[in-house]
Amino acid sequence: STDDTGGSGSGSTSGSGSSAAAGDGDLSFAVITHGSAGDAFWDVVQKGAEAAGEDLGVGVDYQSDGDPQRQSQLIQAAVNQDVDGIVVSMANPDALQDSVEAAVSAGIPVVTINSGADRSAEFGAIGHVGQDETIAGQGAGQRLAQDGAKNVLCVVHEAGNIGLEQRCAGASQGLGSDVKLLQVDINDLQAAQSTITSQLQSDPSIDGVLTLNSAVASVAAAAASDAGSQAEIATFDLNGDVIAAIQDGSVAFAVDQQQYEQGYLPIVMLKLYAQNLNTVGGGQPVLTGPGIVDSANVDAIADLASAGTR
Amino acid sequence: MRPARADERVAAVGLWRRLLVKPELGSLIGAVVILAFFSVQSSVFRSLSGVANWLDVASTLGIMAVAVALLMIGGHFDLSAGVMTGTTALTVGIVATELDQNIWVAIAASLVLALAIGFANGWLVTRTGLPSFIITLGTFLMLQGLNLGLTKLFTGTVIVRGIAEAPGFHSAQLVLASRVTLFGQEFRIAILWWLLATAVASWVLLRTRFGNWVFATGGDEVASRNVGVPAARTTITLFMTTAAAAWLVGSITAVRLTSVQANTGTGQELIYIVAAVIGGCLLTGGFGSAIGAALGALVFGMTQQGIVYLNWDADWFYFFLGAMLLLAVLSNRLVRRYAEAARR
Amino acid sequence: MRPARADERVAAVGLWRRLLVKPELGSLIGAVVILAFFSVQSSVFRSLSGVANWLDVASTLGIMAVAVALLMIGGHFDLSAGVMTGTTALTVGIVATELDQNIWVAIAASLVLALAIGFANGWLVTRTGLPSFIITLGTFLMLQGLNLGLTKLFTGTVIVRGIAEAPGFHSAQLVLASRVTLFGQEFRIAILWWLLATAVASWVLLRTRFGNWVFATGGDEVASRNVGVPAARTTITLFMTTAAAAWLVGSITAVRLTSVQANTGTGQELIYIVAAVIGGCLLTGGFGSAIGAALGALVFGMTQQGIVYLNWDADWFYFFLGAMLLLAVLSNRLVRRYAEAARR
Amino acid sequence: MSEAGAPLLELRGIGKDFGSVIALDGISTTVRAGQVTCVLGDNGAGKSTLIKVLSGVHRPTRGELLLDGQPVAFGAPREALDAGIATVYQDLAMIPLMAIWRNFFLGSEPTTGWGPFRRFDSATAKEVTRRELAAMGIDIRDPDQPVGTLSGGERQSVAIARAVHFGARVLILDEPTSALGVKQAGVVLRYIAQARDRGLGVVFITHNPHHAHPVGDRFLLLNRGRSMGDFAKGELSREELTGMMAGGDELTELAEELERPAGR
Amino acid sequence: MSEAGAPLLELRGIGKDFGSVIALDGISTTVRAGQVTCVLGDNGAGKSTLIKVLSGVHRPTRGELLLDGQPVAFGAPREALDAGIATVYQDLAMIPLMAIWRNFFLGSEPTTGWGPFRRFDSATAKEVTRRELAAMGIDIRDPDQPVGTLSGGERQSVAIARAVHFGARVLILDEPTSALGVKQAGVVLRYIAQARDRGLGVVFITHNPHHAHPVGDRFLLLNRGRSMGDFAKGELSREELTGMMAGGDELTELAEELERPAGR
Ligand SMILES: Nc1ncnc2c1ncn2[C@@H]1O[C@H](COP(=O)(O)OP(=O)(O)OP(=O)(O)O)[C@@H](O)[C@H]1O
Ligand SMILES: Nc1ncnc2c1ncn2[C@@H]1O[C@H](COP(=O)(O)OP(=O)(O)OP(=O)(O)O)[C@@H](O)[C@H]1O
Ligand SMILES: [Mg+2]
Ligand SMILES: [Mg+2]
Repeated sequence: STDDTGGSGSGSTSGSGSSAAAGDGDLSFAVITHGSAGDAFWDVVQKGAEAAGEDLGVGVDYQSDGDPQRQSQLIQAAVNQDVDGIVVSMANPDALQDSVEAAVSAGIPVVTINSGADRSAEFGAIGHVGQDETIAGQGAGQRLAQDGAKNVLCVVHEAGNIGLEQRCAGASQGLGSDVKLLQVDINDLQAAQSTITSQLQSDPSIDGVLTLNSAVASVAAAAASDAGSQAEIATFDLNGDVIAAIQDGSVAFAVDQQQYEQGYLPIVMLKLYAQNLNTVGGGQPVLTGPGIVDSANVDAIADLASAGTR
Repeated sequence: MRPARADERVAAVGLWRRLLVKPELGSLIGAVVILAFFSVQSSVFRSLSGVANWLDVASTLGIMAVAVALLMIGGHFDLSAGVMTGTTALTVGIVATELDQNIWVAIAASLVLALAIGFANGWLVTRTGLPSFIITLGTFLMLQGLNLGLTKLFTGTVIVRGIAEAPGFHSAQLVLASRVTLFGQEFRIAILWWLLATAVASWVLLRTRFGNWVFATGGDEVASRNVGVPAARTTITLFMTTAAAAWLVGSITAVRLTSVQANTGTGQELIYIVAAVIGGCLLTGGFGSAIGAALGALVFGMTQQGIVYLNWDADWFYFFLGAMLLLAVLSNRLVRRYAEAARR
Repeated sequence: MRPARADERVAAVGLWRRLLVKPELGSLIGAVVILAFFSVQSSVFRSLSGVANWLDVASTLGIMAVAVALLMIGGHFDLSAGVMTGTTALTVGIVATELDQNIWVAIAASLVLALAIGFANGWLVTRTGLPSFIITLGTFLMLQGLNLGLTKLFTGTVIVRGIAEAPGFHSAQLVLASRVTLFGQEFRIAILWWLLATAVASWVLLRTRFGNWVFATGGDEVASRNVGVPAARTTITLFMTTAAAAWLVGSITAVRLTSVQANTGTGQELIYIVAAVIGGCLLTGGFGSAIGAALGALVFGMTQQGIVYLNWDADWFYFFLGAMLLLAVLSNRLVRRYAEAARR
Repeated sequence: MSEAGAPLLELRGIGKDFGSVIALDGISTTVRAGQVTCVLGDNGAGKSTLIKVLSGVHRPTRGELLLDGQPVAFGAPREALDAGIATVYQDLAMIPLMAIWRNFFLGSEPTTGWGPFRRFDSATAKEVTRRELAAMGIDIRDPDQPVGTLSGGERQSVAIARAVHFGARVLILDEPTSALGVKQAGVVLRYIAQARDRGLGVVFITHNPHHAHPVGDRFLLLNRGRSMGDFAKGELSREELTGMMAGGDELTELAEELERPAGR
Repeated sequence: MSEAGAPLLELRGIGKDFGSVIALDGISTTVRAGQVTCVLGDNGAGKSTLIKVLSGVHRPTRGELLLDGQPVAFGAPREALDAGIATVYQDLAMIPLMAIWRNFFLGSEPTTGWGPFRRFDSATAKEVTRRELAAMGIDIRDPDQPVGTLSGGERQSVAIARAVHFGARVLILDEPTSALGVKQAGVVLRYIAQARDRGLGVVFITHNPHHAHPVGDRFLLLNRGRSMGDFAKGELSREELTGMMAGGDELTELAEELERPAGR
């Protein structure tokens, strides 16, 4: 994979001349992710990218769509606009291969984020920032196992979403036994609460609940108390409610991928590449997590999470 | 030989059969089939705590379904109904937390906004003559954008939090999100609101002039205008009613969860329509019942929770959900066919 | 004084106005307004590469919109149309990779499956007399569950990969996912399929007996049955046509992306209906056009990409999308009003 | 009641276009209290279009409509109804899925109770519906039956009974007797005479010269959307009227012709 | 053509219920080639229901239907059509949003071209439509006009022209002349006579004794869903027929009564 990186690096050098000539002060980058609109996780990524744009004085345009075909069309649109760099999350690398390679061959440097680390260099990206969802899931599973959970419920809030599936699959690996899946609808949290309650009522042996979204975590905690269950609640991602819940003990811990960095760092990398042809780590993935937030370290980041940057 | 009767052109038909043909009792059959199906297999489902649980799911869905049913009987759709529950909940949250108002002020502001949106929907539909499907799709998309854009503008995140700290919260909680103990089991107060909404809607539909106009406007708008029904006013009122229901559900959501996500309610509009259709509403308008819609919501709620109670594989959740819905409507259909086949 | 004419009861009306009143030309106005709006503001949007990009977005959407328009003219909905594109794409993927078949075998298997589902939808609708909305909602949910459940069963994940390695892939790619160079710009071949689908659908609708039956069944099913139209057969054929369109789109997706996610297509059904309605189809059936639906898809595709080209804030994406759609249908409406107001 | 009385309704040069279709052009006539104005004409002559202009369904494209001598422009049928003009439309304006009694009182529902508990007085409505229909010789099984399942004549009877019940100053009837049996048609003619005698202005459209002649006071003749004249009864002999109706007594000749050739 | 010929259609004890509504009970009659069977009766007597049984719209609840002496059960109107039975329904069975020519040929579209390019021959269809309507005295503006915008009589004419064009063995007409002008009604009566003379069996429903008497060969009298008798023309004097139609010449008396009291 090292030669691949070298190859793509030299391949895009010729193209970068033109984008550098387009004007140093006026760089503009496109960030195209597979998050759905209003998703709490991707909102932090967006915030990171936009903050970097502001800090570095470059333009950042954030777009997202969960459908890989739409995502590839958005990449194509960015290529047509002749941006100076593209940041892409690759939940489904095969589906994006075509359009990412087209961007690279048009001389536009690409940084991949979040998932797809193993294919990034192959497609000609200059770097990857992220944390594979599977590995994050493993972290959560291991921690749950440590806390003594055996029968864990993994609450999927968007059916068939690849990132969420990977988190649950990772959790199974980390836990050492299969987690039990439950489908809820993120857009109807009251029903989600009732559904989790139902599950806990009907299977009292559940001793751990892993939610994949911070908003679901709050209703899961409420559901556990409704059902009179002693299950430990853990979640991915943070928000003010989750911080408060960790502080009062109703949520045990949260897996923090520090996805703010997945937005911020690629912009830095693209700017450095555009102005200086720098790459980071020789194209090796830059890992952003997972970090675990629990009662031990929650107070330190409480304000940051409420502001939406953690 | 039939016995001599007042009118020899009418045959005697048992009460039972006559009841079965009524639309709302038709959907009752669906509900009973689903209830029996899950009750037999899961003791938790039929326990009081289980009942409270699935009634809760049906309640907020049911409030919306009843309003949407009225609108559908009046011949229109409201695709913005789902996202409007989010808009109203977010308004309650933002006014109460970011603008530091008393929660009741926030709830009132939310009502005004909802009625304004409902009015705009109805006015556009009646003025342009365009299908309500496309107009409310426009408002649906716009509200979805507004919900996200404004929430981020006000809070910097995709969630409005801290509603519990607003002044007046406890009284609001009492009215909108408390629990009532019955037979030793706590039930959510939203269930009461649901029953109330169903009763009022049924009364309006069957017993008032306005109800007559709703049926007429949905049945044949031109004909009803020709005999003097104020069709435009009726339509606008119906859209405002749906908006008001969305406001009630949104307020319940905001007060109950104390924090509101920007994408709350998106996609629910279809489920409301489904509940109304299970309850016997025609998509072409002019026919249906409020009680039917409430029962449709019950079918949906029971199915959604029942599948969880049976511990069926979550990957197949939607498969079972679809199969159960078909079971409910087909069994309803079969029984009514039998009832209509009558005395042969 | 009007000039003497063959029939004194008909007034002369300009060609221009006569054209404007046609439904498909009505939606052309919406498309032109949207095209002008974005072209003026974005040079990339109006560049050849930009055109190729938004035509691509419109193409797969358009294939489905045209089929859905036929179904809607015939008086029915198919809520399972969106998820069926996923079902067919997954079938292509699973048969080609997990069952190690030639890709053409996989595509053929997928077609058979699609037609079977379409037949089942149509058969249930005609046999039970239940609204197609509720029947296809059932199949929608069931297919959604099947897509997820079977994909996980076969692959262990929610994604089917490696379609590019299947034998015959290159010929399939040529037919379904290649690019055609025109004026020095590469265009996706799906655009061709879209044009073809529109042409065939238009021809069938306006020039064949079957087309006549479609209008009649949707316009008044009872009346058309009374004069001898095989309404049930027409309905079933329409559902199978929609399924076949979903198969085409699904195959294109599978071959183009070489991997398929289990949630592909979910939620798209509404967009198809929207495109058809923008194109002038009545939700109550009996009226509409295939070209209109294709133009409706174009409006939707242009709007979706245009907002991206203008670099508007993504948080407000849906707001702009909604506003643009309303702009398109309202301008269409205004122009037609003007055309109909005629010679006063 | 005399010709000299001020007209209730007056039409001056009324015309109506539908897009390129000129359905009516330059129609003038008057409707007086206590008189029956018959509108005669071939199929497609524009009779229904004319009465839809009178009842506020269509706005005229040209010309003026005067009510009690004042120019009016009915924006909606409601406004015409409020001015006391009740209409039986040719397509009857019924909601097929709704019960008979609901259709009967549609738009003019009687209410009972106070304030928020004011409700549609369904007992009265059903009672009145049954009574009015019985008076026309229609014995309905059940006022709750949906109008869509009534026979053609039963449905027409409901529409007529409704208009007669609510007509206050002007009663407009567009081919009211077309689907009626001989007995019921007779009742309708009697209704028309009664309304006339009560001082209502009646506009009556029919293709049946046997129906038009006895009750008509004025005859407005339409042909292909234009007026062929507007005659008072005195100006017109019975023979002329029958002639105007495109050979009313041709029918007798026709009868001879239709009998099968002798011997067969 | 004589009474002795085998009947085309025979009804034996036909009955039809809608839920608890008994619309028809115990109806027997025959339809013979070259004869016109008139069905008479009050509004709501069950005439339309009866012809819907004949044309395959309703399956009878009781009784037997024989075609050429063989028991048949039409599952759909298509089957009746294929047996050569064409019907004008009282509600006309038209699709309002569709063009006149499309409605005319609906269900029996003429085609041209081969294989996959076989298409609806619209030129022929428009031509035939215009010709057939002109023959009835209806001058349509444009065969492309939607049926929904036609006048009541124009629409009825389209339905009649269609049935006459496609009727091969039996022609069923449910109040075909109700919305027609005198001239057009005369044409329809002539059509009926022509069809009869060509050897078709005709079933004709009307409320107008002046229409029924000249063409009818048999008279089936219905009352409240029951048969009051089935008479051949010979068994029935003209007076009896008029009496059966609930006082056909009461109308003359009525006319006297309706004239305004002398002196007013
Ligand atoms: N909405 C419309 N659009 C186009 N043409 C119309 C419309 N309404 C009526 N017409 C045409 O106007 C003419 C007059 O129609 P109208 O219904 O007034 O006739 P009529 O005199 O009532 O005939 P009939 O005796 O058959 O009822 C007809 O030729 C009809 O086709
Ligand atoms: N689908 C139905 N459901 C219930 N009752 C019905 C239905 N169809 C018809 N009827 C009733 O059956 C009776 C006979 O109706 P039908 O239409 O046959 O009468 P008709 O003799 O044609 O009358 P008309 O001369 O008024 O057309 C009517 O009283 C009608 O209300
Ligand atoms: Mg008319
Ligand atoms: Mg009848």
